[in-house]
Amino acid sequence: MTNKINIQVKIGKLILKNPVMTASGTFGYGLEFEKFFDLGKLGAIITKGLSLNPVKGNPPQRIVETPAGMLNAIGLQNIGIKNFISEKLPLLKKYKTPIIVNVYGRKVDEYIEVADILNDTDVAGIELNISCPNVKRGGLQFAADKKAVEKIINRIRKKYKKTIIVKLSPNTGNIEDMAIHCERCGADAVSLINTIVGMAIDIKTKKPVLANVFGGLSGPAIKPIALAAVFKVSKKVKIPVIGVGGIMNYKDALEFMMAGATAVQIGTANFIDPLTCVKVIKDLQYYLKENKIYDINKIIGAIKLE
Amino acid sequence: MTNKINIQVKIGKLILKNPVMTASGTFGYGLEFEKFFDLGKLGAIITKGLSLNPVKGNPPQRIVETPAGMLNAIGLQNIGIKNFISEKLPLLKKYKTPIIVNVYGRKVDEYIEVADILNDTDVAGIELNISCPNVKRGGLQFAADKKAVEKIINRIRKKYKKTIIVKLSPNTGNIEDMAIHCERCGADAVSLINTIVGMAIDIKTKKPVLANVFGGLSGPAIKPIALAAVFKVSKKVKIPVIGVGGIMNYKDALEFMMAGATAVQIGTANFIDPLTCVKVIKDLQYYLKENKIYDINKIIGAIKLE
Amino acid sequence: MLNQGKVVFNRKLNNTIYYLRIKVPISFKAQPGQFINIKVSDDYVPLLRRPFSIFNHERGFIDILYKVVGNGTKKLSNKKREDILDFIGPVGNSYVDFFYEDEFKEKNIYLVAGGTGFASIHFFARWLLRKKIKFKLFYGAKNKKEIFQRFCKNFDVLIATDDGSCGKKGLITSFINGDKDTIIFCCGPQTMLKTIQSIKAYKKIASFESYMGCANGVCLSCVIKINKGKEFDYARVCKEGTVFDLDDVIII
Amino acid sequence: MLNQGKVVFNRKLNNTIYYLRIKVPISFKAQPGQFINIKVSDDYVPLLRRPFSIFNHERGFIDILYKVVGNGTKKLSNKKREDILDFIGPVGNSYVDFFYEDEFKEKNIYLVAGGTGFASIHFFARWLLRKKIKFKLFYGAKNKKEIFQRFCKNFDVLIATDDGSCGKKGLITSFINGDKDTIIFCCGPQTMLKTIQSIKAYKKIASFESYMGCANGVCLSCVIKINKGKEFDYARVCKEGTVFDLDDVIII
Ligand SMILES: Cc1cc2nc3c(=O)[nH]c(=O)nc-3n(C[C@H](O)[C@H](O)[C@H](O)COP(=O)(O)OP(=O)(O)OC[C@H]3O[C@@H](n4cnc5c(N)ncnc54)[C@H](O)[C@@H]3O)c2cc1C
Ligand SMILES: Cc1cc2nc3c(=O)[nH]c(=O)nc-3n(C[C@H](O)[C@H](O)[C@H](O)COP(=O)(O)OP(=O)(O)OC[C@H]3O[C@@H](n4cnc5c(N)ncnc54)[C@H](O)[C@@H]3O)c2cc1C
Ligand SMILES: Cc1cc2nc3c(=O)[nH]c(=O)nc-3n(C[C@H](O)[C@H](O)[C@H](O)COP(=O)(O)O)c2cc1C
Ligand SMILES: Cc1cc2nc3c(=O)[nH]c(=O)nc-3n(C[C@H](O)[C@H](O)[C@H](O)COP(=O)(O)O)c2cc1C
Ligand code: FES
Ligand code: FES
Repeated sequence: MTNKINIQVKIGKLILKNPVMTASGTFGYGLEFEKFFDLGKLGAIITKGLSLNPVKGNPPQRIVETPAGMLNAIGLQNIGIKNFISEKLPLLKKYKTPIIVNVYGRKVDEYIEVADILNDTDVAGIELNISCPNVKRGGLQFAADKKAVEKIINRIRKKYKKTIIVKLSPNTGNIEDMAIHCERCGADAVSLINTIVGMAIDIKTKKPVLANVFGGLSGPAIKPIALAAVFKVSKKVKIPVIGVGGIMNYKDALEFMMAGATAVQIGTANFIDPLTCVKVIKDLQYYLKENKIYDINKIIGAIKLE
Repeated sequence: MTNKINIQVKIGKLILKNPVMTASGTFGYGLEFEKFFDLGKLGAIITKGLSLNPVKGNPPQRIVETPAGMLNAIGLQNIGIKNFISEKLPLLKKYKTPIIVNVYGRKVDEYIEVADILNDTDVAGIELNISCPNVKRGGLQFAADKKAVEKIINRIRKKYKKTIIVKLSPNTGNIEDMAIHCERCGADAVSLINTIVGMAIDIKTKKPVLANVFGGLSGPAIKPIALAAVFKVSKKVKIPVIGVGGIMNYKDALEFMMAGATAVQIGTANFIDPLTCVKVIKDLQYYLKENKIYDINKIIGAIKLE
Repeated sequence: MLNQGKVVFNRKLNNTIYYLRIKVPISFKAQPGQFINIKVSDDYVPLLRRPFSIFNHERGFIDILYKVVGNGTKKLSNKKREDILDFIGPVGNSYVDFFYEDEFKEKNIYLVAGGTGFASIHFFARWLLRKKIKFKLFYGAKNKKEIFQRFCKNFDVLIATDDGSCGKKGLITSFINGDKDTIIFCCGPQTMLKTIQSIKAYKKIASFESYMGCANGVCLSCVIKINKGKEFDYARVCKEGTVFDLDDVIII
Repeated sequence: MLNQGKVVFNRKLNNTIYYLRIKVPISFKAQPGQFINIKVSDDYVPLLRRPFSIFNHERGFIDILYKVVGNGTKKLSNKKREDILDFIGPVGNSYVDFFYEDEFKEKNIYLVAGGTGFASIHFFARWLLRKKIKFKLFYGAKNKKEIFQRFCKNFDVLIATDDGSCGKKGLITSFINGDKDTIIFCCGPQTMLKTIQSIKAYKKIASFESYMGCANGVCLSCVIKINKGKEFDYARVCKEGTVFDLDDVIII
């Protein structure tokens, strides 16, 4: 019975065996989850944001819990793209799960250099993080800068043959406009939303709780905002939209798919229950079966208006 | 002892006996709370958004709870400014609390007409709601339209002698830019944030939970976002900033004041505990006493960086 | 209005339905049709209070009868004897506001309860009983488990269940024959109320439920549509209601 | 790694400190210095798990000793016998990884515990005891109430409290005289660890706490600074730690 149910979805040229991906920064480089489940079950693994060279990140305190959410200001600590390729990628190859590298650059050129390096590997795609709210120095808010985004996508598109996803944020500018812009520039898909700029103050010390002052809000608290963004953007672009923000279970995932998302990413939930992704995949299958829906693609954008 | 502690703050020409206001739309026209406490204790009462003529509002379902928050799409149902003045205002006069009328217009002219009408009353000020995410028809997102905002403030400023507050949202455009813009145009203060656009889908019916599809997110979930907005805007403008978003107790209020808010508004919390405002006022006094801070103005912007 | 009371008991009656008694001051007074708005959690999840009809009220206590449908009611079901419950109420108007003893003297009074709508109807039935006013109770639910006969001992009651496991089989509304001398008081799912709209009667009075933010008349979330000639008005279930003249209401 | 266990008891030891025992499968193995990351709520508030050192572990159970400081620990304190606790662990490295029996033979082994830092030190003390390795325990806290002498019966222990209500009066660190033959294992507030950095010793090994998101090495939230010549590196307390060579750590 389950065999007859199709849960494959397509993101650009990339076929995913199911629509569940891990959200960047919440799944490390994947390997830490080997002890919890078979990584081969995932639709895709999106790595922690990688830059050309290793980045130390922000000083601690780097996170703080907020009502039904959390703020993080990791500051994109990462081992650098080359170390990733030499140390992590070989260990990930054995899983039949596409690896998508989340890329962060301080300058336009850095994105392009990283993409160039990835061209020679067998990662399945790149996700361009142009919307991280947590980098102070050089932390260009590309998310509001259409020209920079155009440059990045155009130049990568020229050489890079595989899937390009652009990750958007609701922090600056109009997310629908930016999504349309990314589509025009040649992106294969957009993923949204990245975390939302937030802050917390310790009233005892009068200091910001996070050393970086600002952090990005994630978790269930932001789900309604993410869902509205996905719904709006899905109506405006033809390329697939990947929904992310506060997904904790298959019901949340369904909301995003009904709103128009072709796939979903699960972030903060991985911290709370490391099995969230596999549970969502299983539960989605069960839901489809129960409701006699034999193709998950029928759920995408299935929202009924009026 | 308590007598020696000053908790007065100033918003433009307006002196508030304490910095705690009710947020528009969560306190009706004030009178419904008479049974819970003496309205004379409040720093200010901000009314439900009023327009020139009565407005029916959106069809139900109008609200839905979300993790640590709620979405509302009331659609600005209100009795119209004239009914407010004839029916409600006389009953509010006996309290020594400034009444601030939250004004909503479908067009630029409507704001001005309502302000003109208020000029002849003894309301203490107006709060221009240019950022409501819940009005479909004619629901101009003034929050992103600098020219319209300029027109509204300029023309009201010319005639209107009392305090003008402009309520901003993080939904569109850059909230700091807009705050600076409002200051230049002659606003006495800005209040932020209004609710954030969000959405929920009922996966059983596949329909949006709210008849209006979108709603505004409020409550503790948005506190970190509101706090970051208040902190950023406070650094950019000289006029007072009024902090609103997810304040549930005096600790939250302190965070906003430390971030730079001169006063705070309490919204969703009124639904959960109708005594929230008076509790916050009392607890703030207690906090000041305990910490030997004899003037609440010393808390404003008291955040320590580095 | 803002009240606190100790839980006397919180009994599980079947898989999902609980019977909760709260000790209240002797000065506490409530009328049938009114409800209370309970703080079910000290946390921000669930955030809002939850409204429940008063199922029974006598000097010094109130009872509610509730079904666990989501997180809020689940939280409520975890309350234990001696726990303190914070609630607002009584809220809303009452069936009694629509009850004119003289006018109704020669009429047949029907009470119709569907599902947990039984709660407020039960309180009203006890009120009528105490006043020695005759009535007939129509009581419908999904199945036997959701029918609480123990609370109907002193009533003239007709029961119907969807599956016939208790009383008649079918919708309770299909067993009501109204006429110009019938007065109906009802509470239950909107579909039931809609059906009752088409039953002939002298008067039909219904208590409504809706999604509530404040239960204090200020958030304007709980509105239903009220006929006003060609137009309509929104009325707040928590303030103008919960009890309305059923013919005035536009049920969608 | 993902585990579930039943609460055996959850005793209140004083105003704020609790002693919790969880039944675990006999196959469960943990080392002193390791911790578990407990899901304290089924709701989204608190959202994240909460980390606690293993205070004691024998075949079939683990104990933790925790202080109620906020909402998460309050939730934990409400758990009752037979409740099922969902936890991840054991997580992190161990004091044992830094214990070289031969090398340490002729040295004085000092264990230093401050406040709830006593939890992991206690587990390590029991480990040493079982191995018949001699050590001296320095145990400091605010006052008598926060000192748990009942768990120190078999140890050679020196106690100090801020107010002198139990043992010596003053900071526990002021009673430690180190020398080149002293080996210190410690756990407690950062200020205590910082003071210990300036005590002379052959080796100083410390277990650290920090604000954790995942306790699984992926979120990079729990980092502390590690000396690396002129540079520094961030190390994850949940992965490279919690136990570090104290001299390597830059405490701010
Ligand atoms: C005036 C009034 C009186 C009521 N009296 C009773 C009663 O006596 N006994 C009883 O069992 N229930 C009663 N209800 C319904 C009860 O309030 C809801 O079932 C409860 O609030 C659901 O909370 P939850 O957190 O468990 O569910 P949620 O997780 O919030 O929601 C679960 C489901 O319940 C629905 N729901 C949520 N709120 C309401 C609501 N206010 N009305 C109807 N459906 C809702 C949601 O749409 C959803 O489908 C009454 C409601 C009102 C407005
Ligand atoms: C590896 C490790 C082992 C620990 N072992 C123990 C133990 O054996 N016994 C014990 O009582 N406590 C221990 N803690 C601390 C314990 O995890 C925190 O006290 C707890 O998470 C606070 O949760 P809360 O929701 O009650 O407080 P919150 O409301 O989250 O916070 C209240 C206060 O506690 C602080 N806090 C929050 N999280 C931590 C944290 N991870 N570390 C230190 N302070 C924190 C906050 O900054 C705040 O000031 C340990 C922490 C770590 C990282
Ligand atoms: C600790 C943490 C680190 C993150 N790091 C990255 C990152 O490196 N690159 C990126 O594009 N997004 C990053 N994100 C954002 C997530 O991928 C995701 O967009 C966001 O958390 C919302 O989803 P969630 O609510 O499911 O967590 C990070 C999020 C968290 C919580
Ligand atoms: C039910 C509801 C109705 C509201 N109506 C208005 C309104 O009429 N005008 C306005 O400017 N803001 C309105 N708001 C926004 C609030 O004033 C406030 O900005 C927002 O709710 C955030 O604060 P909170 O988290 O404390 O609720 C409304 C909010 C709610 C929840
Ligand atoms: S529930 Fe708020 S007005 Fe009725
Ligand atoms: S807590 Fe996430 S890396 Fe240590």
